[in-house]
Amino acid sequence: MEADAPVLTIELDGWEGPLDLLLALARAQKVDLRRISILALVEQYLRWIDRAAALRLELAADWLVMAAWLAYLKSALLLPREPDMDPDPEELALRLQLRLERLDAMREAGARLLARDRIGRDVFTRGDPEGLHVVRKARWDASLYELIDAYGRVSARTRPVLHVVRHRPVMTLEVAIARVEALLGTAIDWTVIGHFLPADADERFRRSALASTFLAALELARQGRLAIRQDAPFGPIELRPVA
Amino acid sequence: MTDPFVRAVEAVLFASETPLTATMIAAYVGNGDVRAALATIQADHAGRGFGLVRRGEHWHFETAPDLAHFLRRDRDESRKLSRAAIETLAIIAYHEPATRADIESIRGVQISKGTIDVLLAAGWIRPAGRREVPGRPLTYATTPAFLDHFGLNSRRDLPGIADLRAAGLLEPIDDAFATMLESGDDSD
Amino acid sequence: MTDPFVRAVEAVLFASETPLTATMIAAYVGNGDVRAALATIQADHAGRGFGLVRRGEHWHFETAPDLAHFLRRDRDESRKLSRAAIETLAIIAYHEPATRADIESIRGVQISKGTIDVLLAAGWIRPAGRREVPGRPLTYATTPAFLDHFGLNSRRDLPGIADLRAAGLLEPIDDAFATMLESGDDSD
Repeated sequence: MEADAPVLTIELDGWEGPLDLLLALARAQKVDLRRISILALVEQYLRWIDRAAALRLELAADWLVMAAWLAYLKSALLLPREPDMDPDPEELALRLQLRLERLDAMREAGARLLARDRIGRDVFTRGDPEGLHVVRKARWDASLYELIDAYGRVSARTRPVLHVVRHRPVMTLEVAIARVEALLGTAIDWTVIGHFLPADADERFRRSALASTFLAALELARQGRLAIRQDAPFGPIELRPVA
Repeated sequence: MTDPFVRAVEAVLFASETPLTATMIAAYVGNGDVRAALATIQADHAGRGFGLVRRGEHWHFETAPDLAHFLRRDRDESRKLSRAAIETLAIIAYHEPATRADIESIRGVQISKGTIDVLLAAGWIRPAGRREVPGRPLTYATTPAFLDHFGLNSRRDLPGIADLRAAGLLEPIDDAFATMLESGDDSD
Repeated sequence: MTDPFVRAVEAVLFASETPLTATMIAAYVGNGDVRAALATIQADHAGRGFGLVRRGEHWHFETAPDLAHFLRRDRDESRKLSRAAIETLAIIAYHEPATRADIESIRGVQISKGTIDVLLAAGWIRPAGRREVPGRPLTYATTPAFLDHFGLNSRRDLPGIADLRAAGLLEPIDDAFATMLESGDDSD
């Protein structure tokens, strides 16, 4: 086997990886891939790697990994077989052989595929076809809803905007002055401002009345007709007529 | 099986990207009576879907002229109208006849020529004469195809402003928002 | 005079720049038995310089293969495929759908991005969805243009595919191995 092993030139570019080289070596055995000698194959591969090393060729890692794996496989195949050896070396050898068969099958298939009558090489389509033409006709689509919705949108966008201020219950300053003047007549001593507000009015009206009444008190104080006091910040505001 | 020489001439003519003269064909197929082959091919294809045609000294295959209408087909493509187009259409429908200036003043933005063109092409609007004001602007109105498409008997079937308001279609976003706020604020 | 419908089908196929399916032809020629017309045209052109061929679902006219020597143009030979590309194409065609890992495990080397690209650009392969395994790798399959180019009626016509399948050479090694173990230890 060794004697008629072909002389393979050491040429890294020539092989697409270790499996490619292994397949070339296997085919060189000139037997059916299913009957190749895995041991002979391993020997050849390792010898090839040795020669590459001797020539100080840089070998990519995958070549060395394959070499290490094949060296292991070789020793496992040669050693007396232990029944519980895992993984089984025979199985590993068979797997390698299956891989080679598959690569070989696809290489063969690729070659046969390319050998077929191919368009542009062996058979030709019409050189100058008139061509078929598709005339695109736009069919516009819109629903009635979209139409009236659009009109609503446009109208809403451009309609003059009218602001309406809603009626709110308020007490005017004039009314407040009149009330405070009238009520001052009945009060003798300091009286909390809240007493001058209309009873049982709704909350918003009371707040308006409070503001107006306070302003009325300030106005009447300015006229010298009443006095205002507040003992502490945020304390009750009290009014008293000036005699 | 056709004569081998005739077959070769036929194949060369079929595969050629340009019309060929008898001399050019001979350069491909070698010795033989090219003219006789051309005559045979022409006769064989008479009345078929394509045939051999002579133009001056050049020969080529072409599809039969009377079948030209089969070589094209129309394809309907359903397309959505743009927002500008549907708004423009709506304005014309509600205000017809409307000029471009009318549409722009109602929409509040300029409209492109393309928008009107799309509606004209769709067959939904038509030019409806000129308005007798300075510049005599063209007016547009809707067409029967418009009524058809939208399932309307007449323009009077379009919902009026009051209907639109009732349907909530007249509320700009901030008005609707304000309504929501008020109703949440004081429910008196 | 040939039947008008047959003529129309013939003209459409003859004028088309790409292969057509029966459905595509019907879109041009309207109602009629397109398949029957195709069969008629195919029969009429048998033994001529060019004829109608079916590739997958697509039909087109092409020159007879035995006339290649009259027509072969050397410039087309310049676009040679790399060995990696040829093997990758074969692996995808015979195993489809196939992932990059499938290709790499058969070839024993990593596949460069450019190899897949060349095949995609030629229109011979297409992405064919992801495989539902960890990493969800993309798979590739061949296209109608692949069948066209290599003159295949279907993937069943791939050279030797039946033998390869029968020999178990198209199943992954693990599966093949499991089958072998089951069938007994008759490793000769």
